[in-house]
Amino acid sequence: MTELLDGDMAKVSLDGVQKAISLALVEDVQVGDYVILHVGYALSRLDPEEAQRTLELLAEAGVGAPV
Amino acid sequence: MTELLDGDMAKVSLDGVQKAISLALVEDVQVGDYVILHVGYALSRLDPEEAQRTLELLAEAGVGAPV
Amino acid sequence: MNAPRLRARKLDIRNGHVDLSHGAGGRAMAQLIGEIFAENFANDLLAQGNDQAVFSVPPGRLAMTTDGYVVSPLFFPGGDIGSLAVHGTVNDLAMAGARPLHLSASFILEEGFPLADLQTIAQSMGAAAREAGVKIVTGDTKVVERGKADGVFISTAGIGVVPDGLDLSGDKARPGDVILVSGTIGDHGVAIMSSRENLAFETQILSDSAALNGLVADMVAACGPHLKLLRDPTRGGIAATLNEIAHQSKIGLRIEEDALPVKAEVAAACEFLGLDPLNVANEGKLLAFVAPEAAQDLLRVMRAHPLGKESAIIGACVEDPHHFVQMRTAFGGGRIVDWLSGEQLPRIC
Amino acid sequence: MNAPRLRARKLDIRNGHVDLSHGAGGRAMAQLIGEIFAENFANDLLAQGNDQAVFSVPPGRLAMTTDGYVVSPLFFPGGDIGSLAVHGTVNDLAMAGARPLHLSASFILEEGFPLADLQTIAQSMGAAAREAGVKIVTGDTKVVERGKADGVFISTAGIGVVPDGLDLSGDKARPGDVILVSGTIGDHGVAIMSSRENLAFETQILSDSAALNGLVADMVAACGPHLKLLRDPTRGGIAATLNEIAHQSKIGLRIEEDALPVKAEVAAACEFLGLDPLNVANEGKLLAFVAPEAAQDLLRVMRAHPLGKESAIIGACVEDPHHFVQMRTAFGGGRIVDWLSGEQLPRIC
Amino acid sequence: MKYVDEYRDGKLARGIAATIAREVRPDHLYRFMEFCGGHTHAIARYGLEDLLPQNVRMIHGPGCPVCVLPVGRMNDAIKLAQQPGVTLCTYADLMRVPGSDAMSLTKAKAAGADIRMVYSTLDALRIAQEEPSRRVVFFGIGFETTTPPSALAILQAKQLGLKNFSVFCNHVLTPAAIQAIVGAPEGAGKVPLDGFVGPAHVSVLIGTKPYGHFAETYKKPVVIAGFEPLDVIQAILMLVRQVNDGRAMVENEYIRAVTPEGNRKAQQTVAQVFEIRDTFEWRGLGAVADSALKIRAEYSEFDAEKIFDVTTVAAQDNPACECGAILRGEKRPTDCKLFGTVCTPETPMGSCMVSSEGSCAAHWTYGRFRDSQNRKAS
Amino acid sequence: MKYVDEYRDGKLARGIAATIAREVRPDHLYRFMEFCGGHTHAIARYGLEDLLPQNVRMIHGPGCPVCVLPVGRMNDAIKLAQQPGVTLCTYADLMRVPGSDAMSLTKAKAAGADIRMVYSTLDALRIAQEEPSRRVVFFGIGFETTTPPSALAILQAKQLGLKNFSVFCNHVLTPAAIQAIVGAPEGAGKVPLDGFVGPAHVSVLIGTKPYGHFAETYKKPVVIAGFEPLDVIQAILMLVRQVNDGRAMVENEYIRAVTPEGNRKAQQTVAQVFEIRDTFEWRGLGAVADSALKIRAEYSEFDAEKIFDVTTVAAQDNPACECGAILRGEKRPTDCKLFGTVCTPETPMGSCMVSSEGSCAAHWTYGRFRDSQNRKAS
Ligand code: SF4
Ligand code: SF4
Ligand SMILES: [Mg+2]
Ligand SMILES: [Mg+2]
Ligand SMILES: [Mg+2]
Ligand SMILES: [Mg+2]
Ligand SMILES: [Mg+2]
Ligand SMILES: [Mg+2]
Ligand SMILES: [Mg+2]
Ligand SMILES: [Mg+2]
Ligand SMILES: [Mg+2]
Ligand SMILES: [Mg+2]
Repeated sequence: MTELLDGDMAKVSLDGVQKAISLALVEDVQVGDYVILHVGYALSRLDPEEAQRTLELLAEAGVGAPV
Repeated sequence: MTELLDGDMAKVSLDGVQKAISLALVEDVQVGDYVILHVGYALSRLDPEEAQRTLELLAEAGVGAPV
Repeated sequence: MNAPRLRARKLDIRNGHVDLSHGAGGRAMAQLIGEIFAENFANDLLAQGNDQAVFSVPPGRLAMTTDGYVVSPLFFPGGDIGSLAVHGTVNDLAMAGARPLHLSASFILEEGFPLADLQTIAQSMGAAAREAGVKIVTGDTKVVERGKADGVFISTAGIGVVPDGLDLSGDKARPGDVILVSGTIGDHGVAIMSSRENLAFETQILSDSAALNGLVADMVAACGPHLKLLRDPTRGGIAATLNEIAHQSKIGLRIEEDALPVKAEVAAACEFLGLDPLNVANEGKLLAFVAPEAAQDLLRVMRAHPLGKESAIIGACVEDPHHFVQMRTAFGGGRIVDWLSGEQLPRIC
Repeated sequence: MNAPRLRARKLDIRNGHVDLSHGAGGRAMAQLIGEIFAENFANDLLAQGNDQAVFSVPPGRLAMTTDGYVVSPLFFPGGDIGSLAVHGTVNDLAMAGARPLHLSASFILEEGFPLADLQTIAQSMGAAAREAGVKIVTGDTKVVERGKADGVFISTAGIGVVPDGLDLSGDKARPGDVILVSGTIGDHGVAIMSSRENLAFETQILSDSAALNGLVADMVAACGPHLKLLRDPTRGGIAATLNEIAHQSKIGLRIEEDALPVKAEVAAACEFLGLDPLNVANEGKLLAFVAPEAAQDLLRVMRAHPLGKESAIIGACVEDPHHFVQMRTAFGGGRIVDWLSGEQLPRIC
Repeated sequence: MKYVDEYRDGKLARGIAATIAREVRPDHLYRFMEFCGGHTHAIARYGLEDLLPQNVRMIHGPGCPVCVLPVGRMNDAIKLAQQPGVTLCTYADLMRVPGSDAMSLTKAKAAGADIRMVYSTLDALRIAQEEPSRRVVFFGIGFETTTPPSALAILQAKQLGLKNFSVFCNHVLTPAAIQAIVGAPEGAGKVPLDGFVGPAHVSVLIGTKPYGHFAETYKKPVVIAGFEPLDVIQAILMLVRQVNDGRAMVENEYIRAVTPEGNRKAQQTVAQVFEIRDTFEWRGLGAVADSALKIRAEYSEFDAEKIFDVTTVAAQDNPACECGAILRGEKRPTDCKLFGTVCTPETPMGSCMVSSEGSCAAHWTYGRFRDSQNRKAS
Repeated sequence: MKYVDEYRDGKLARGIAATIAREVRPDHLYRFMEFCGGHTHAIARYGLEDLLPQNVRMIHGPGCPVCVLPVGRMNDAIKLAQQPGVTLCTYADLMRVPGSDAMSLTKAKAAGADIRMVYSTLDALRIAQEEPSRRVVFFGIGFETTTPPSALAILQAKQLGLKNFSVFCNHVLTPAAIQAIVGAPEGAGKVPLDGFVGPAHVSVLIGTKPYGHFAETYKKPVVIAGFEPLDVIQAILMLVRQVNDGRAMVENEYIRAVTPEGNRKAQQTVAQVFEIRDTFEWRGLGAVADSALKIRAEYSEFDAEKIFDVTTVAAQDNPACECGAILRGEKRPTDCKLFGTVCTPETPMGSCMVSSEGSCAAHWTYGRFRDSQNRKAS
């Protein structure tokens, strides 16, 4: 999310593409946060620490020789 | 005029072309009569005897050697 | 026009409608093209399913033309937008003295257009092309949302080959040249107007829509070197075409009202509508400008062709710095024949 | 396109609108054509003011194509309907290996369309034609009532000459042939979508709309005998084009997702819209099928051209009775690449 | 075409022309005004001038309804058409008539106004019925001939209970206009006239009687004539004979359609719906008392002037346009500097260049080849 | 693309696949149901099957909202769209879903109905504001994820005082559907399942807690997973491990977005506007108690079912269509005789061939090349 707009709207950005979305369903989202989107609404904040932890788990899970 | 239609309308015919017109402004027009038309309305019956008389007058008027 | 064979169910031509998927570049479009266009235009080049056709052409210069067809209503007495789209473009080639070879067809369809009507139009195009001896070798289909078009628009382009030695062009008429018309004027425009509901009139008049390349071939064979120019008097009628030529050739024209072939029914319809048959469109007529010494020969040849039976000499070219088209009226006076600048006629092509 | 010189006042291009008289075949139409089209397309053949153009063509077989352009919005990042109408038709000629020569242009205008916009479009068409080395030699203009079209539709047709010995066609690919793409995919479709209000997203992506005949000339010069076919993946994206070719050539295709050039911004826009870049339109890209021994040479030649800098080998042809287009995903699994049959994208061409 | 072709016969025309040529006094310049635009059109369309002797000159009158509508009223119509929800129905003739600032209905339509060309008031009524969400205004103009259909439309709208139909009434009266011409104070501008070719269709409606006054009081012969060219040339012969005989009477060449009383039913219909306006502005004639109609108060729910609160602001014609003087018969189209250069039917500067009944349009469309001949001759 | 590309990494995928291959017991057939259509799509789109051992089989669940909507409700929507003055706003997915008699919204639109595809309820609200003369109906379908926007739309419409906006509510509940599957009586049709890949977005809304019941009561492992392919393969590994360990718990692979409680604000918004329906018909599952939402009486002015008096008539699926059994996990697309012959995405016979999340569509679009490989292999 890159910018708060009027009327509970916000601008999100992904690799240079910007889109206006609604924040009406979430609380406490800040500029700089990543959000989960669905039909034009943010459904929740994405937790960067948990995301990092998941990636580590994924990497761990794949340890061992590829088949 | 070739045919009376509903709602004070009638069909007129000229050399095979038919058109629906309104009779709302004239009285006593019969199938077979010729009418004077303007913006979709019959304005009056055309008097066939007077028409004939006019043609005779026109022919008379032109008697004499053409210039 | 790519029409790979697919196993999908056949189009429901009887009850179906064009929808946006028919223009989206997917299977639905391929199916529409395959079952309606490829089927009715049946020819090898189109069947190849490429985005273009490649073919050899006989020697000679090439003529190329295009026209868009937006006629309303789409179906009218004596034809429909499909036959018109073939005739109009074939005629523009023929007017250069060209033998028409191949056509392209670009369709813009409105969402909701009945497939049955599209099928009728494609059949009529196919038949008109076969009759004129041309092939529709490449095409394109777009679909726009309801309310963004008017049923169907067709743009055809065509190419043909002009025999060497023939050089017909609008600037070639000279004082003394004789003007011929190949038949009665105004039939197409009146047929269209009679099928427009709000004009509320009825006639038996059929559009004259026809391909003139056969007639032109006879004319070229008989009088080629004497022919100066040909043009089909479509939108704007012969009044517009005569004025165009007067300006292109920088001459004046003089015609005789008495010499103009006009059907009684067309004259009557024009009387009702306050129109002049000179301004009414034709789709199967041509104006020919020919050196005076060949005028009678040309008239004979034209009258010998089924599409030129009522041909007539209607006037001649004169010097005139004003490039006026003048007409001696049947009544005996003189007048100018001008482009129509009055209010608009219905879409007639 | 008859444009006799008249003394009338100039068109009010800044503030005026198209009205029905501009399509009626009279002086107003001649003026519109003269001041907007003839002016911007400036060439001898068009200036003659005939209903067709007549010209000589160099030896070789002829290629002919047509496309209708109904893109919405008419002006989009990287182009407009005018440049698109030139590029698209030039490209369809180039895909046959033809040198494009002449175009025709048929305009269907909606009453009320701003003359200033029409002027911009005509300028853009003229510039695109000059850049591609083609002339718009003949044309037609129709005007339909407000609400019967969507601003302006353009149908262009084109002809070009195919050098002897070159025979590119959709049915010519054989197992083993290598598939190349000339650059990043999906740019045009995303540029159009980003300019549609209701999608409410913004990008810096420009349409890739461009004439590819220069690139093709280089490719033909270097690898002519080894080239099997070329096609520009427009509507339906490379997915549609690959499927068309698989069906026409009766083979299967195998491509690698990792090999596909996709701009990050295009990938992100597709993510937002739930689209696959494979299904998104291009207007300045081509797919080339070439014998394996010439694939590297061809890649080098393509990359050397400004419009092919990001060319890539994306796959190869295989035997497959099902004519499947299969892709190894970047994730490691296999999938089919199918025609899009989902709901409709905005009008992208 | 029965009752049409007979009256366009070239052979008869030459005969009558010969008689006129024989009967005119070489020393007299015969100046006849054809009041009606219909006659103006017929004269130009059939090249009638070529059949008349040099000393019989036709002067075009103010009987072209499109021509006499002043710019202010045209502006009103354009403004009406631009109101949201309004569909203006108009006869096609009015589309290109310039209002102020070179605006016109054609341009307003191209810029988005909902304007429909209709052939008849019946079309306008149908539109109102079919599209109840539109406020349909019929742009009513014309003389006694086009007034009855407007009256009927209002009566029918009332009967149908239409709430979305109204008429913008600009109907005008022929006798008042003739009166303005013959009754104009003598002076620089006043045209000397030897007689009138009287209206065809208008006379079908009003009969021959209303013209008696002009024959009696002003000693101007009036010959009512049909719209076919033989009607006109015959009327000219009859006028020549009245002048030669020193008579001034109302004669009726158009006896096949015109009676002394006119069409009573139509007259009653008009009287039911309309009443006389105190004054009305005419292009060329200025404000003329009792020269136009307005909708009676009891039908005000169908009166666009009331509904949309139209208050006409007098507006200037293009100052270089000579329409006014031409409509009074003082000048000819070629006297106008704009004729054929800036002003053509495609880019008309005045209303006379629009309607096919307008003097400038008729001369441009049919007659302008004579200008160069005349120039050569002189 | 941050937080996207990382979860599509092929190298990591091969690693996890290798781990799965190492850890599965060769003698056990692992049958996991991915409840969500989003997962079904990801599995097909990324060719995940090619990475899994033969004895790990994914079974598609009823979590495609388009697929489970019964024909009767589809007919209702088509009928609504055909009412004069109605503008039906719908997510694009629904356009091609067949109702009775091979009708669909696409066909209704082509035949004249005013149907607009929207990306968001916000678009529908905008249309209602911009076109006050249209009666705008939003076709609300979907699970817990798409419900809150519908609730918000109604609240906003109320706030704006819109009189021309309503929602045709078909929102359904995920736990009820899972319950219907795990709680189905044992018998011929019942699919043996080793566990569930739990919803991604739905769980963002409802949290992890509602799945506890299935783990505890029915001993079915549930692993909530994101929609990216690595999320799914990781969830599969986690399920394999639970099965191997004899565990049955709710685990959360999607910790970056899913919390135990879910999105409270969204839950409250939904509760304010909607309440639970006694029963609702699901394609495949039949009537399921307490499985859907309806609009509360206090918002009935925005309830299309009330305004337009919708009374759903139960209607038959195409009898040859196996969507029902496929949605229950009993059959696969290729078990249907119509698959790929009569039924394709262009001419779908059942809803599963329409949505990109439907099993039949996903298999047709991405996976059908395996059928001929399998045939060759066997
Ligand atoms: S030529 Fe034009 S400007 Fe001159 S008087 Fe006639 S209408 Fe007016
Ligand atoms: S293939 Fe078609 S008909 Fe068969 S189950 Fe799937 S959707 Fe139904
Ligand atoms: Mg042409
Ligand atoms: Mg033409
Ligand atoms: Mg194409
Ligand atoms: Mg339409
Ligand atoms: Mg022509
Ligand atoms: Mg093409
Ligand atoms: Mg193309
Ligand atoms: Mg043309
Ligand atoms: Mg529009
Ligand atoms: Mg192409």
